Amino acid sequence: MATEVSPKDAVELTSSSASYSPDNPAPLIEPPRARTRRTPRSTRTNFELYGWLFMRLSGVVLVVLVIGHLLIQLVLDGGVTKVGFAFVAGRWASPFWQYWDLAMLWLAMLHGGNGLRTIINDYAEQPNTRVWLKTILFTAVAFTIALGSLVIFTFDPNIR
Amino acid sequence: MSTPTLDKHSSALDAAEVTGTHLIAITLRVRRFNPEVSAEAEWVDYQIQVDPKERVLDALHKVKWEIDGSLTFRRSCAHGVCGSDAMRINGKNRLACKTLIKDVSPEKPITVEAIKGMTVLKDLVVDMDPFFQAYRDVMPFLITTGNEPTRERLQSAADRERFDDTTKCILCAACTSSCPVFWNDGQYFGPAAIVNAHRFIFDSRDEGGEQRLEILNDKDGVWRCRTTFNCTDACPRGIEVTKAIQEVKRALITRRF
Amino acid sequence: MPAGTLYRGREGMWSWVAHRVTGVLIFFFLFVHVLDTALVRVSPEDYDKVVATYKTPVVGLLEYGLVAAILFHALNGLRIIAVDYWTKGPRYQKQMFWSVMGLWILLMLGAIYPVLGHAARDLFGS
Amino acid sequence: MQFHTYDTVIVGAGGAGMRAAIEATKRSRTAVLTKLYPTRSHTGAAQGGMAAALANVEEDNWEWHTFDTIKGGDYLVDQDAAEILAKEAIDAVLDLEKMGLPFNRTPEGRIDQRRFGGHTRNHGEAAVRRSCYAADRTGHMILQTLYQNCVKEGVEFFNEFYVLDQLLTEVDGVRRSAGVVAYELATGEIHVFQAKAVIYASGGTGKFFKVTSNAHTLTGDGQAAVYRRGLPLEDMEFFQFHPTGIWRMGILLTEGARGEGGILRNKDGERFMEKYAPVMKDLASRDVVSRAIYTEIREGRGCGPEGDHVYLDLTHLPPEQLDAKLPDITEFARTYLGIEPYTDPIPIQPTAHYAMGGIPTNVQGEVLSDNTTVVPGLYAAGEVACVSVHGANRLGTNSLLDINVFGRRSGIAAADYAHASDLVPLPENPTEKVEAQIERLRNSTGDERVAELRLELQECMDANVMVFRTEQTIKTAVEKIGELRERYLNVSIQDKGRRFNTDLLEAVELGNLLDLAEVMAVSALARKESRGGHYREDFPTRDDVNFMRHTMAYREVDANGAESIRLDYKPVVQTRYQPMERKY
Ligand SMILES: Cc1cc2nc3c(=O)[nH]c(=O)nc-3n(C[C@H](O)[C@H](O)[C@H](O)COP(=O)(O)OP(=O)(O)OC[C@H]3O[C@@H](n4cnc5c(N)ncnc54)[C@H](O)[C@@H]3O)c2cc1C
Ligand code: HEM
Ligand code: SF4
Ligand code: F3S
Ligand code: FES
Repeated sequence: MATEVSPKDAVELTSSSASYSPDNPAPLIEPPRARTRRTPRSTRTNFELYGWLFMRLSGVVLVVLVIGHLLIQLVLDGGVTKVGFAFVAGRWASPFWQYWDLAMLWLAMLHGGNGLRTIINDYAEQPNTRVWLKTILFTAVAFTIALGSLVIFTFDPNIR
Repeated sequence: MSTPTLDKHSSALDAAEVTGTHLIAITLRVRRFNPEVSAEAEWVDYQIQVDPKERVLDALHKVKWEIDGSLTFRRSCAHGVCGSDAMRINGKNRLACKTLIKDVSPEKPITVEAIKGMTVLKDLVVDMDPFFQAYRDVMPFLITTGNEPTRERLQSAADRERFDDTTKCILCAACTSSCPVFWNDGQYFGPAAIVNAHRFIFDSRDEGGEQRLEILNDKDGVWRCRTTFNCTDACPRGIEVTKAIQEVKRALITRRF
Repeated sequence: MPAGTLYRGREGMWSWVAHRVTGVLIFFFLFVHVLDTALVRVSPEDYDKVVATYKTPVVGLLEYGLVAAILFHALNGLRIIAVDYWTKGPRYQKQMFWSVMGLWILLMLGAIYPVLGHAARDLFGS
Repeated sequence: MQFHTYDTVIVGAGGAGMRAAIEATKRSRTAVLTKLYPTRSHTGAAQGGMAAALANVEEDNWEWHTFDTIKGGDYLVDQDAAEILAKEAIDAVLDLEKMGLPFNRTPEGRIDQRRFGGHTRNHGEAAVRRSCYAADRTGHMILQTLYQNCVKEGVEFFNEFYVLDQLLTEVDGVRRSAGVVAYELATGEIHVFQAKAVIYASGGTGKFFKVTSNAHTLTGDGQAAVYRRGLPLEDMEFFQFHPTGIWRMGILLTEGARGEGGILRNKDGERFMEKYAPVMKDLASRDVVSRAIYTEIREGRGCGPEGDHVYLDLTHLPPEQLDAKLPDITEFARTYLGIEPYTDPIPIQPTAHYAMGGIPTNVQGEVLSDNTTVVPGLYAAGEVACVSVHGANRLGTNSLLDINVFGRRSGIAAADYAHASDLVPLPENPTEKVEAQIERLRNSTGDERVAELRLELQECMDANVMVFRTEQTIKTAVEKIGELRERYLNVSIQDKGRRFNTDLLEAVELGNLLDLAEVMAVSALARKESRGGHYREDFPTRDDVNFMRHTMAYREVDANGAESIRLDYKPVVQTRYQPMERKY
């Protein structure tokens, strides 16, 4: 029977790693951040619960809003070619479309923002990095929502 | 239905059948790590002859017993009931004793490595303590109040059926270590802990459901599950793990509203 | 992360990966999109200029990609919601995933003409 | 080396160990040492059920249960112990239910019960439904439930600690238990646990057979540790061969499969058990069925090209019943044989299953150093022990019962003893023996390999001391084991490290298996009769005149250091039931 052993991709034993022995074992292969006896600390809020619910509720509403938006912008009536200042002005003349776009803006930003928050929680390793990334995210979301809302409500078709 | 989906039927197996031999030659590619030798893990190939109807565990034993005694892995029952030998075989979590060689494309090297997201102690052996810690954190025992009945507590067959699926768990960690969210930071309770909480939350005799739900409402509790279904695919006991998680989520929502 | 082979997940895992990637893409697009739309408040000329670039073939292709991302994210989002709220959802998640893919391909085929049509006309003239 | 001091130390975290731990932890400072994570223990593999005369589905009482146990054990059962077993069975089941065990339920919501081999109504009239079960995972549920309750009680576990030696110290002319020596797998460190009371619950020893339902880790470590310290082992020749193991693999298919209506058939499709046990048929006791299967095979009615197995036929049972009552075993057939049990019969053969013998104890779980003397502070329960409630052949479902009843009893007794007594001083240099053993194996440069010797041992045992035995075969086995023991002195291991050195521990375990196999064969050679699990073709009948007695095997070392086995005998306790011919 074949009993060949062929170490594949074997690591070069450097002088330091060659000195490992039963008395001087190498560090173990740790996962990135291990659960410890002290984690998790109970948070005692329903924040994650509400966040989770919000993702789903906003998702359902967004389907209507976003798909509708896409249809109008890209498909109906000549597709993207029609889009221009005049087109926008025409649409925002009606409060219905104003509120449509407003809802879309808020929901999408909050939905996407919360989604990104989850992603940051998942991948950012250092607590510091987490805080920074979330601060940036929060600022960006708040800024975008504020700017967008401002534009929709203070839009002036006669600016030209 | 409960064994993880199998790879395609093997041509090597057909060849073995035609020529009438029982044994086929396979390459077992094992990811080895021994901190007493080197800080790096490395892939090592072993060429062995096995019966395709044997288990991957048998192949590992063959290597350990005939080629290299230092190959280290856990095992006990050898038929999928003790949960010792969850490992990543051809990139998927399985029990080595429940995976037959013929079902893992033996014509190519079969890769075997430790489960992901846990500290590797040696070869295929990982540190299970954090896993059991998460299990203990959900209070996995019957909680009752009031006087004990003189005889058994009554429970209808339907109430018993309600949590049947999650009583099958053997704590093998195949699910938790297949979960992408768990790999990220290891803080997530993980599907196995939720499965064992589910087993009690939906037991009509238990009165500690509220407390368990509160524990799983944690920021590292059920809400971190992104329904990736790796756990359900990996569970050697065929437990519908994601469904159990979903039922816990819904219990939390209906409890709130 | 300890190196090793890639985890060989199935429909559930890869759909989640795609959901995440598309979600992030859409978020960043939306961010930019709000900024450019804000131009209508400042300078309609600049707005029209920006929108004009949207009508070039290259950006048209990107737009098609965006539609692909949004449609996938939306359809798969609905699948996730079904998994969460429909008792039989977890059992049929794979079937639902393939339905999502089927629907997505259909919609993307349907979107070729409306979205890419004008780009094609620009390119090949009509 | 590390020292620990506890009131009670429990060796093993299977059903017996954890049942004891739940009681002992409430009463004393307790540590549980286990070589596996508790939930990996082999109790989890038990399928069929746990017997108790609850009478939830039909008339039953504990006296009938006692009788069945005694008759099943071919009258070698100590009847006082059997009475306790049957009587306390009812509370043992109810306790488990209250701890949360999810038993299957009757339509009224009570614990459901089913038929099992050898359990009868009114002293053998017909099969009775006595086995309480949770599908075909009763052992799994028991193990999980007990572990859950250990978590609840805060039991202190030392996981992956191998107990390798028992410490005894002579105080005032009496040998007392002083503690144990354990090897920590993760670090290779040796630990001394000094304790007032020690309970062995380290399970069976089936791994000296090749075709066995036992786990790789069932290597009789507890029996060996005690035996090497000069304490006796009782009735080691009695080993149970379960009729329905998966052909060639030995994986168990529960007797519950026949309890649900499964039928054994030979190659002609004949229901051959009708010939051997007209009343109980396929549900006769295990030794009877195993012999019947081998008789069929020997007489050329075996199935398959080599005629070396028979079929377990479930095809006439409705698929819903199989799914509800036997989900795991049908899955085993699919996974390991690629067979669909709805439509195809399953090839089976008898598989080495359960050690009736073990460390002799009284009904409090106290270990005996001869026929009557108790070793103060030393206890044993579960498969490692021999109370003896199983006599020459254990009835199905009586072992899960045994581990609960006597696990509980020994837990209470040990903790109470620990309360009332002081620590016994450790012998000088307590780790000497274990250290020498480990160093010898680690430094050996011999050319024998553990796996090879183990395989030779297993093949020899399968061929010579299985279901049918004769003077000739047993002698062959004794010789072979002697030879293997010689060669064992020359084994070497490849892994010289300290961390997770399973190579080393497999060598240690092989040493235990060799010792116990020898005791088994020597005990079997001396028992010139057939009784229960021990069947001698050269002495095919039971001989109550000469052999109605328990075998007690002692290890003797002479002045030159040569080892030998001394056999002695112990009377059987008979209370109510006189030996009768055993018919099913
Ligand atoms: C496949 C199968 C099916 C069965 N079905 C049934 C059934 O239906 N009904 C029934 O009544 N009986 C059944 N039995 C028998 C019954 O399950 C066992 O006899 C019983 O579970 C033994 O329990 P235990 O606690 O004594 O040992 P185990 O559960 O085997 O536990 C042994 C423990 O000891 C520990 N240990 C061992 N050696 C050491 C050491 N050196 N140091 C430290 N710790 C050690 C192990 O880690 C383990 O925790 C079955 C047995 C098998 C194999
Ligand atoms: C069109 C309709 C949409 C639906 C139905 C939808 C649905 C969902 C759902 C259900 C989730 C939760 C996934 C989970 O918890 O595992 C989610 C996550 C997410 N969504 Fe949407 N969404 C939509 C639109 C959007 C838009 C417009 C954006 C961008 C602004 C977006 C960005 C994200 C992000 C970043 C995540 C997080 C992904 C993750 O955590 O893996 N989604 N979406
Ligand atoms: S749920 Fe399944 S995969 Fe997870 S630990 Fe339990 S048995 Fe293993
Ligand atoms: S793999 Fe993980 S993300 Fe959820 S569905 Fe399973 S726990
Ligand atoms: S060895 Fe027990 S589950 Fe594989």
